[in-house]
Amino acid sequence: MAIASRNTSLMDDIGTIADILSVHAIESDNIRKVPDEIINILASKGFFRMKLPSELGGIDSDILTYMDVIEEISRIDSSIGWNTMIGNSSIGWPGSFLDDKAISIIFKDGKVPLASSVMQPSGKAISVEGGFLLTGEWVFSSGIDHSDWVLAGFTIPTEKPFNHRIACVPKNELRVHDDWKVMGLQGTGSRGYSASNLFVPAHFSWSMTNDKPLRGGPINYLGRPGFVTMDHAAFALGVGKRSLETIIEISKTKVRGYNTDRLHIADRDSFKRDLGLAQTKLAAARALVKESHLKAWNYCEQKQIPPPILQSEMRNACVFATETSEEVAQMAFKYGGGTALYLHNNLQKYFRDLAASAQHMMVNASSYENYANFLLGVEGADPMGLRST
Amino acid sequence: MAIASRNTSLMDDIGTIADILSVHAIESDNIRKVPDEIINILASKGFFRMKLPSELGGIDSDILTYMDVIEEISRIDSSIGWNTMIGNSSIGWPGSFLDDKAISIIFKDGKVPLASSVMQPSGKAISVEGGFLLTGEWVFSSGIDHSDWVLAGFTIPTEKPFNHRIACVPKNELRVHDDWKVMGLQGTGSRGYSASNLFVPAHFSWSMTNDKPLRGGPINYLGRPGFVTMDHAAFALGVGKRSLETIIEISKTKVRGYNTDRLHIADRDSFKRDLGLAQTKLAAARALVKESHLKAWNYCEQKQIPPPILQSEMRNACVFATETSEEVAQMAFKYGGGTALYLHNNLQKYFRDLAASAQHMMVNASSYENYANFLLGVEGADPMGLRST
Amino acid sequence: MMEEQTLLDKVKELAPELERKCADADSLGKLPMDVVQILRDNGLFTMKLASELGGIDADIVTYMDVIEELSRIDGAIGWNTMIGNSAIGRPGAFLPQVAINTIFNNNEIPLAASVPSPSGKGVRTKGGFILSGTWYFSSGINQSTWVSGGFVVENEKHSSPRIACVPTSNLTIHDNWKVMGLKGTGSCSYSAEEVFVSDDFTFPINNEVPLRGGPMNYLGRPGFVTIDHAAVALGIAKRALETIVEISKHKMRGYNSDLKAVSERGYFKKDLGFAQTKLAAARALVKESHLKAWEYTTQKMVPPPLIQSEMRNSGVYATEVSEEVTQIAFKYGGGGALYLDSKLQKCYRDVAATGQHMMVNMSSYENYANFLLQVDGADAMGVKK
Amino acid sequence: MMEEQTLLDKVKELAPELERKCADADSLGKLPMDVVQILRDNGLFTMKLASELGGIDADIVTYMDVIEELSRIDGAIGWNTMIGNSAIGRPGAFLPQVAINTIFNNNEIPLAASVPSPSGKGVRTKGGFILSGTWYFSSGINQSTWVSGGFVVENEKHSSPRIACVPTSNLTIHDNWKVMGLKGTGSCSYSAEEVFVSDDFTFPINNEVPLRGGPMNYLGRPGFVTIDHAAVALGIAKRALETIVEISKHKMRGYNSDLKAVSERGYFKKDLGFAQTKLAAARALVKESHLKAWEYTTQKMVPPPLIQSEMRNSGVYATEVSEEVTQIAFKYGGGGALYLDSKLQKCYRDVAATGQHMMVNMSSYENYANFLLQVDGADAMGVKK
Repeated sequence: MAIASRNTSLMDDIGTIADILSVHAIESDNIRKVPDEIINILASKGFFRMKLPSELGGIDSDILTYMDVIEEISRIDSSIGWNTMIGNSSIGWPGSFLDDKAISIIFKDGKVPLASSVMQPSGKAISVEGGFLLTGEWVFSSGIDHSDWVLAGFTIPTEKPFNHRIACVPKNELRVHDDWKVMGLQGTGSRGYSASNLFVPAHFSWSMTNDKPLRGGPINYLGRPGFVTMDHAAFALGVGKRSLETIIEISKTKVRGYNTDRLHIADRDSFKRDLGLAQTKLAAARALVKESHLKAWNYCEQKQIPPPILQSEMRNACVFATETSEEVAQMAFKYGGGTALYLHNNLQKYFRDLAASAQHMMVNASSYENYANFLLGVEGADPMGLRST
Repeated sequence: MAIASRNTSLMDDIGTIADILSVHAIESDNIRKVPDEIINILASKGFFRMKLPSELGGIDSDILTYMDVIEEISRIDSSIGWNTMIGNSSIGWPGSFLDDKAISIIFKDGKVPLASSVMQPSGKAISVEGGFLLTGEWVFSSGIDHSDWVLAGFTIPTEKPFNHRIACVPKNELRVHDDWKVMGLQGTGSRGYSASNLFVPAHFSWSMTNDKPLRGGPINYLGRPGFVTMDHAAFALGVGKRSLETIIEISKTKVRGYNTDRLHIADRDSFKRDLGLAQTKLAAARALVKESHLKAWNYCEQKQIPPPILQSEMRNACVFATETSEEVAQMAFKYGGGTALYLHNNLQKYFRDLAASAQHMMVNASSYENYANFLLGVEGADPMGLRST
Repeated sequence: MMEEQTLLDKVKELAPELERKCADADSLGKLPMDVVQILRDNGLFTMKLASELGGIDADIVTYMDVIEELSRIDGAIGWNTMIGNSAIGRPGAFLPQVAINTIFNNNEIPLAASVPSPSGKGVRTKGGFILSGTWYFSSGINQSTWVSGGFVVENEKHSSPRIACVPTSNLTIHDNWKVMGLKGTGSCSYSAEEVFVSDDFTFPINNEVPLRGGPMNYLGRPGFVTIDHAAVALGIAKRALETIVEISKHKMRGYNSDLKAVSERGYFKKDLGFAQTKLAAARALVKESHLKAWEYTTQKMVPPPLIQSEMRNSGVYATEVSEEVTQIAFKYGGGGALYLDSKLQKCYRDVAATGQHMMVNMSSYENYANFLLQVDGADAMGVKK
Repeated sequence: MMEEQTLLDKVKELAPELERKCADADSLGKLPMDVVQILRDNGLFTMKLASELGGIDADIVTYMDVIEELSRIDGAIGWNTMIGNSAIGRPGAFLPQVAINTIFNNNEIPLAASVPSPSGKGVRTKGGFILSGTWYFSSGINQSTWVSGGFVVENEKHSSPRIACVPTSNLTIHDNWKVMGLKGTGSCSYSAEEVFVSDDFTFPINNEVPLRGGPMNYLGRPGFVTIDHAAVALGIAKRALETIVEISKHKMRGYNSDLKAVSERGYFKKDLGFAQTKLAAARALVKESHLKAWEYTTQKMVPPPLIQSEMRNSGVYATEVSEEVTQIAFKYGGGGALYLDSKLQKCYRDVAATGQHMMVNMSSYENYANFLLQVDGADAMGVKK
């Protein structure tokens, strides 16, 4: 279980910037993205380089530290936590999968750019000499405003079997849409973008289906969906944790309704039962995320990609963590009563942000169905429900 | 909404025999059927003739009275309630669907026999001159020991489209199995039976798929599954109600665990919340059963069989009532603590009997899926998931 | 019943227009004036108002159906209509005639708002009270001309709190309705600073016997408003289900290769059928318990405490179930349901907001259990006698 | 860890034999003697016993795995094994040497039963106590030679309740284990009527520092037994899932024309995948919280109150989740799951019975919340200091 070297200094670093991170929650929602100032601080402290190979100036973080960091930043501010996790994968992936020719351009002069991504293969391409012509529309690209490069999932319709390809494209070659008008995760700047017959050189793309990482530490061997499952889990767990912390504080002074005993919420044993159960549920969900991802880490440390059933378990743990966090945040929101409706009350923000995060395809409940295919010994079982043909 | 004439005297009659009905709960479980004495009392008071056409000496009960009676008897004793509801349908059906020739034999000398039934088409038959040769094995035939006649569902494999037929057979022509060794509904004597190439005259059978009632009041027009949905619902609601009554009494004197305040369960507000919610849930489930079945009754009073979507709503209401009663009984059982484990404690009996009743095909959760087909406008939607082809 | 049936039909007819005109309510932070005007022109704020004052004195089923349908169109419309009805219906039933003459000047029915919980204080003075305080969540106050607010009488511990009916112009409205759900209801706070209110414009909050009006005004407390909360939540949830039924037919979920529409998936069907059933059960209970109460009110009797508790409980349960059902629908909407132009997210936020109202707080179950356990002094609101 | 891993492997090897021989336990009302013998021969009652006394002094993960596996085979086997372990392990760790010499005569390890809750009374007399009382739920007492029972000291309000270790032959066993679940555990009541117990055969119930034994004996209260309850429930639920996975492959549900096996239905799959995940999460929490405690015990420290509460809570949650999961499996078993030869109904009844134990009562959440809310005197069992 022990992980050789943990980069615990990252957690210490969060402590030093926690105050700055925590003041922008409402502003992020208002401007519909995380303020530049915050992104710059995170970037300068290395918080976008945790999944990046050390060969390229990355941290090559161990998995527990990574999870702890994302959870803690999300606990401090949900918008920032979300953008941090997306930012890490978005640069970690090309850093690990693209060849040196592309790397020398993207990481020009050894600088680490910021990136965003939509991995779902919403685009279609045709092969041309030296690359592809890419067309499509992608939605939900968190942090794209701050990014220099953007990853876009695509397929070549004529290609069989199914091959999930990713293109790495300079942001300024894309049309970014002003469409991020949403009910939750408002502060994450997750705008959509589109391209029409955009030329992508072949070496600026790779295949999620077939390729293996060319560089990087164990974290780059997590595979798909394992490379991002702990991200979603850690985000949800951090926000869920914060919801409970918040209602614990509020409950000590808040009286609800006409109850003539005028008890504080904290003194009511029905609240206590809900609170104790919520904290326990959240802890169980977290324990499973940790357990399944540590199991995967054993493979990664030997440069092996964890097998499909373990991928499915990682994804499931992450779905369950998301659902549980939502439930917990909802419980906290309920006890917040009417005052929790106001936009300056964070309970409603956690509630909305978690509800929004749970709409992400990665944490869809169909994951359970896919997992059951493994349990039932169905041939071609796949964590994402992909068909092998 | 008003029902012209309600046979309220039936409810009064229960009052006069409630004491006798309520003493046999454990004995029924031990002998694995309701004692003869009880069956005789019920029969003599007309409690098996509520669905029987008045032409044959039946009561032709209105639907609300019927539901109230089954609920109340089930509240008094779950085994008796279950057998009463099965007994009513089992004689009501042939009384309404068979032709006069068969009727004159079954209701010989104007006497009303007792019957049991397994409607599921577990049997197969071949046509021969004047009738069928019936072979098969049927399970879960509640009250068969007390019965003179038994209904058995069957199909003729060569017949297309699907035709759900029922045979009415003298019990002594069947082999009754000693297989009722179960975890719940133990006291209902629901033994299985079998037949091998048993000749059934054609006029001792009818088709559930195609035939219409030949006699009887509105209750015989409820159709399939409407003819039995309120039975299952009323049973579950009665037992659920009794669970709550029981825990209410127990809670007033019982102290659980090490709680140093030594509060009675009844004084704990977490119990109160569970109790208030449980009673409300149960009332909601009941209100829906009533509402949907009264809607159906409007059709029946005009000798029309309620349309498929309404059949689906009736069944759904009954599934929901069953699930809700189970949930409520489980809540009550939980608060009963360790002492609720003993066989002389009724909380465990309600818990087991409801769990067992919920395994009946009629109240399977797939009902929701079938209902959704109506909501989605899927062609060929059917309350039981039958395919039209 | 004939006439009121017409009312529901009328609302159904108005539905497309109302929905279209209400599109900006969320960003406005209140109902657009032309929506209010349509509601008013059709008498939809007068369903609880005594017929003596030109009101409809609606029966309770019609009232429930209409509020539910308005909420199905838009949560904010339903919410503001139900608040508007109580806000004018209650003073219309309980205020002395002299106040009525002023408020219903020239037989016109004004728009009203109200916050019954006694958040203010009144100091007794000659002929009335000097009223001060701040009241929260006063839906529709911006369009109102009269506001009813609860207050306690200073230094009179044992006298009942009262309701004061005050011209909106005498009050300060706070522009603080910046919220996550029911944004379009304009439920701003307001305050009064030593405003004189004549005795005639007040009545004890616990008054039970109305001076005018039909059965509706005998519903008592909390029965007078429990149907309101239930109907709004049920209407929103109904809309959420309608919406996901439509969406599910062409939405493909899952990753790439599973080509089924959501509507074809077995577990979606089970969830959908279950949700519709659970919602129907909650609705049936609301109707049943309020019809039970109605039998009293039609005989000019206020329903007893246990029935009050059952009415409130049915409202709480209906609200919780509506939230659950809406959440199921929302889930199946996927990423597309996040965008502000999606009806699903609006239903999701709105129904969550309805659930935060004190009237539908789950402590209601505890209060109800006190009846079941025969605890002395059981009360629907948990108020000690 | 090597040696203990062998223990789990051994149990897995014994599984078919144990299950076969245990088939009649429900009708017997207790474990068949040959089942007990196999468990004993393989040292499975000595996992918590000090190695000084010939015990295994197992590590906590091995212990959990073994109890879980035994419960997977049969709920009653798992239950009796865990009770048997505590029943001999605790006196082995806490009793003075003179009692040990008697109980472990010729270095043999006797079978024991125990009911720690202080249901009896002891009157102080010269050199010991006169013990009387009735104790409930004494699993496996029929096969035991020693029984530990809790008692309060008469007229000594402020002294700690104690545990008395008494030969079974001095007690009256009541044949009252007629129950709906865990039938095969023989958890009869017993009583004592003025039985003399020497001081040396008693110890204060709150003793924390053991006289012998490994880290297990430092787990404290309730930590010493929380893993037990969790492991039994988890094992039963695991079996329920295994069973429904098999059944689902050939069971056709629904009426007549839908020819899909249960295993092919989307909503079954979702329920199954969800159930397995939820169960795994509960298990992961049990392991995590008990490993946290283990770090203290390996340094001969008793885990502090908050961790005690977390251990208990993990057990409560694991039990509730196991019940839920078992119920899901049972549901999909349909009518066939009703018959007494169906493993599903046995799992269903057994896991429901485990949930009734006071140790896993949901009031644990309330007690835990007291820690979260920093209430003075928070305690894992709700005991006031």
